[in-house]
Amino acid sequence: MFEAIDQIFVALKHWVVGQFPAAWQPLGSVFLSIIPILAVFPLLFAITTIVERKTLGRIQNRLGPNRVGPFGLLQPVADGLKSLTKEDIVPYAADQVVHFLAPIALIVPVLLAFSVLPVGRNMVPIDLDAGLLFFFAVGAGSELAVFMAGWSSRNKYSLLGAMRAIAQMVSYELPLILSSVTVVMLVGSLSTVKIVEAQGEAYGWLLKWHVFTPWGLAGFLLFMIAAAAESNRTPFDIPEGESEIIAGYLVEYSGFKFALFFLGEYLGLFAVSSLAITLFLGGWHAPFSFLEWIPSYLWFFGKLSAFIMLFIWLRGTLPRLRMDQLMNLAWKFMLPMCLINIVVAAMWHFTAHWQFVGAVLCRWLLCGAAIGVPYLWLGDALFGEKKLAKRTYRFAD
Amino acid sequence: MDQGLRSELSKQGIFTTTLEGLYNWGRRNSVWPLQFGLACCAIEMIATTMARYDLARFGAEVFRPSPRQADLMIVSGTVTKKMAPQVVRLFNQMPEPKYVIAMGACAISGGPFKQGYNVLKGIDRYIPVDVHIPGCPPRPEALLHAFMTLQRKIDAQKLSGPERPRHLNTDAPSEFPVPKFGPHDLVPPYNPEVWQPPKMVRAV
Amino acid sequence: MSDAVVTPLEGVFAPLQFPEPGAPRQLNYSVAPKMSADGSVAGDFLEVAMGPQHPSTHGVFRMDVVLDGERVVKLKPVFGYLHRNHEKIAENASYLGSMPYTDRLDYFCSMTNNWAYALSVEKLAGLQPPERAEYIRIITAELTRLVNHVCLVGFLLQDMGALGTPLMYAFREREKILDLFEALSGSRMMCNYMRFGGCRVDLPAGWLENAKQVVENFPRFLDDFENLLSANEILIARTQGVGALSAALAINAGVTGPLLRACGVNYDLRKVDKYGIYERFDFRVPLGDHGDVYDRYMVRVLEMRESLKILRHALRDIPSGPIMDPKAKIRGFRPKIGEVYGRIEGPKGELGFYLISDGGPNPYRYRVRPPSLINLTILEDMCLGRNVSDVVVILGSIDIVLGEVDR
Amino acid sequence: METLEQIKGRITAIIPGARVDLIPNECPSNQPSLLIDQEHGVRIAEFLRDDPQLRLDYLSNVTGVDWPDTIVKEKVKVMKLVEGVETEVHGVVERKKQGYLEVVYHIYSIAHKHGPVIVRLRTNDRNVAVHLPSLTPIWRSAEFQEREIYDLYGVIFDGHPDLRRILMWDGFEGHPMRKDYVEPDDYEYEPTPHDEVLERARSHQARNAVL
Repeated sequence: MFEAIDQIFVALKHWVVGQFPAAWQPLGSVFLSIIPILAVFPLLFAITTIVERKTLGRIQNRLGPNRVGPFGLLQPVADGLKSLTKEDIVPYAADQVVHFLAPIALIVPVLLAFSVLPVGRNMVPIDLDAGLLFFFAVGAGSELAVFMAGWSSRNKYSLLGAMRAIAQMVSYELPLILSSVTVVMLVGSLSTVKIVEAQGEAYGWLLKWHVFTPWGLAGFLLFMIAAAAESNRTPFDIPEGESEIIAGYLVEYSGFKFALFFLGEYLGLFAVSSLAITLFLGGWHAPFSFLEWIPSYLWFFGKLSAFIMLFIWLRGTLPRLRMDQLMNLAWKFMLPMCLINIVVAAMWHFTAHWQFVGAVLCRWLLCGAAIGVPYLWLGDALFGEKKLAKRTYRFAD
Repeated sequence: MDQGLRSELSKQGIFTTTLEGLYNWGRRNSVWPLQFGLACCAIEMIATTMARYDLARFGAEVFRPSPRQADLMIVSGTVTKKMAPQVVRLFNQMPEPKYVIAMGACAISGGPFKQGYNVLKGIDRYIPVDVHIPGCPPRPEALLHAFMTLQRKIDAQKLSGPERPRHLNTDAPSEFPVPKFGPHDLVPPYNPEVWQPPKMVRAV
Repeated sequence: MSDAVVTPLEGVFAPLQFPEPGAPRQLNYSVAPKMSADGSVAGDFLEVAMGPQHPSTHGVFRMDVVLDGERVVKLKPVFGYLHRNHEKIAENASYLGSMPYTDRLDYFCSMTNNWAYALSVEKLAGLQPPERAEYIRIITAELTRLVNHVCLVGFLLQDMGALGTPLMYAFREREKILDLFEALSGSRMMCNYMRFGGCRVDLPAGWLENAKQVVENFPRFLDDFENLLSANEILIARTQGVGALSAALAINAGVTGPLLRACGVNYDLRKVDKYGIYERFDFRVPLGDHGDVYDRYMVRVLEMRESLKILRHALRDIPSGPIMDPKAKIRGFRPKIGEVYGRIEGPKGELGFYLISDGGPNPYRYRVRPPSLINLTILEDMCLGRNVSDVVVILGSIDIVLGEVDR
Repeated sequence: METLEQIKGRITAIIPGARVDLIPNECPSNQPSLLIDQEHGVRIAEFLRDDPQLRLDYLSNVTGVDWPDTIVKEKVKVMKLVEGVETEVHGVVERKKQGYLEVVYHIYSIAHKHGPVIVRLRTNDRNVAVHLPSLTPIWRSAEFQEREIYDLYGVIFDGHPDLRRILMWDGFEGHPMRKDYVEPDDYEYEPTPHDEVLERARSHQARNAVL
């Protein structure tokens, strides 16, 4: 029964594909995989915008949109309609072709990235052997799009934004990939499906999610920081820092192209969040074996929603870092930590056969020390020397 | 389709609309103002977006700093002659359909600073204004009222016919001439296509 | 000027050197931008005009910035986009007629502007406000200081990119104080409340209780603010060591208010001039040691706490009595020939009014000493060698209001 | 703090050739000032700043004032032939008093917490000889304020590092804060039946009719 509900979409697809003539079945299968992606994630984007605006409102002591439709739920529809019908301005001095292509170049790779993400048991559009590699390869396309947008607009602010974006995204690509290398080492596969399956085993009733290991926890945190930077979210929203460079690379985009950028950015956020879920949080698995009866896709989207809420929360609370601080963080802190984390993952792997009493505790302490001591030392070396601290103040009468 | 049939259908769970209605509904409910403050009224404009008044309820909290993404320009405060060309240029940079709210006495007529040599006596001398709000500065409630007035105005617009709005009329200009700095005043002192000095009729 | 090559960061911290009189002022550029004949910059530099429409110039202010990458090598402020001819209008209006215009100078702090102007005219005409009026003035002025500082902290965080949340909390508190002002004067922002020799109207019934309530609740909000912000690592990283200003340069450049005190200079007009009845109150002047953005932020936060002390004291001790000097004339007010410079400690710095009377109903010369404008003198010195993000934060920490800068 | 007489005495003793006048102020504020001459302005300012007793390190306020040319009527006794006899007659002679631009500096001491010492500088006339020494090299706080006075009054400060218009645009002509500046006629007067206002309103309407 539970399994049937879990597999209902898979079964549906198989049934529909079965109706096609045999020669058309591969093509039909592809279409039936693409359409849900095109339907679900943009819809999720629409929901996210309204949820974000309402949540930010709550964080900021106010109501948020509540006039358009019931509880303001139709707000994204109105925004979409408005964006669609808005005049599209291409600046006279802009490079017309590149200016036009930039939003497309952003959307397409992001959508491609979703094709290797398993959103449920047996629910992955294509199970590539090098799925993770594919994800990062197409994900790197967004840098190009952002730079195209900033460069072609011929605006000084957009140029600054593009430069910031390219520096930031290239820098954070490295920790992003290196922190996921640990997973590949331990699982022994680049396939996202295999990675999720590897986390399906259980210690008793607790599942073997990677985040429940010292290297996984550290890797997850590093991955999330890099993911926030990669998707330009607070506190790393430097490329479009509104208070500094207006809207960064988006400054000359209007109407639907702007909406496409917005969409692309949120889809990118969903994609890296989904990858974080896949790599470290057990993908579509439940955390406990006795909760496995809940359909796998619900687990996946539940986790994704939690991630989205986390990002909204961060957006509502944190100020922004500065460019040089961001770069320092990436190259002087994140990168060494990722490299150390690879060693820790290896230690965890080679101590897996320890059987004596307290072996698990021993392994945890060992690996925890291996990652924790450099963390403290690096943090002190990076931020301690500048003597940044709360100060005391004198008073004159 | 008349009103009776429409209400009859909606009772049975069928929602009907016209293209015009849908278009105006979308525009009306997603008016993003330009993040652009001029003077004292700008503080009341900010106060309007804050917790007590919360402009966000209407879906208008998305203050875009770039004119390319904005729909509404709230001219909040005194427009000086030095600033007027920039205001007109910003308005020109906004994509159609675009709206202007002249907030406060200064933006309408120069207000208390009317006698100043560097003060523009009303932004409607150069760009078309949709809603004027008097007050010095207007209270946030007044800005909310102006916003709702603008929404009603959008709602009443027709897609075709002689009364169609500016952005659907290919003959109407979308950009307005930017005034130049002269030796003492802006050149021209006003845009005659938008504004004409009122005729004073006085019994002498 | 020394010939030593200075790195950009040292340039910012360089000790003050006085150029020879008449010599063109030299600034410590790390790389001098190559100027072509028409004044534009050639080479690998990017000239950006930040403003007059920019989200964090706090109004219609413009900075012509020359960037090397993102590092500022030249920064010229451009004013005048809100030059509303306040002084010219005031010279053609009666003394009292200028009072509403002073509200619109620094539109966050109408009460202190009123007070500075009233104080100057009182000095000119030899008026003495009665006891109760002095108390009311102190209460409203300190409430104004709270409004200004709390909003400034909000805007500063906004400039740092904290999507409005601190600003919303700040404006929530501001609204409470504005309610008090509205009950008192009938207007939220433009109070137009003080008169020469006293105040316009007496406190309405129940106002003192409401004010006490606000003052009692304010520290809780300040505690929240401090817990959330003052130790926030991103805030510290963005502000400490940014835009540091030496005391000597600050004094020479006429910087006043919290900016000056953040450099460690003990100069608060409430203590120095003892205007009004400030010497009766027990409060302290917080001083910073580094003169950077963080010190300015903290000095303001601490000043709010001191203001609360004054407020508590004043709300407790306020006497009853008249609120206007009986000698004050409303109609036909013509001070004797003479001149006066009166100044008070406004929330942004020394706010002064210089008036010349020729015996007529209008001032012959009416001049505002705008703290915001003069505090901007050192903007370029603080920003050179920093990057664009820092410029925004430094500008935010100076706390300008364009109505006062351009008048 | 020393009185202005003492300061004046010390200035004239230390800086030879300096002319310093004391301008009294009779009104209740009692803020008299020192009028210093243009040639020694910078020297005097430097003295005021660096003198250990004065230490006037903080220039608070710089103000420009316009004193237009005035017609002074003076009663004089003239000898006149009245009916062939030379008699003394009271006559009125109109004399043009040369106007000038004035810059007033309010200087305080943060080190000693005293002040203000008010210093004035005057130009020779209002149109040609409008040069004054800039005190910006002594006190940087004068930088923007002197630019403002240049913009609004037309005083040219010699030695100012960056003397440009500050509030008005670059192509602007004239100095709007001067008493004789004619503002552009670009607004309607309220319809009050007041003679002067009505006249201005009429001329305004006539101008608009031409446009």
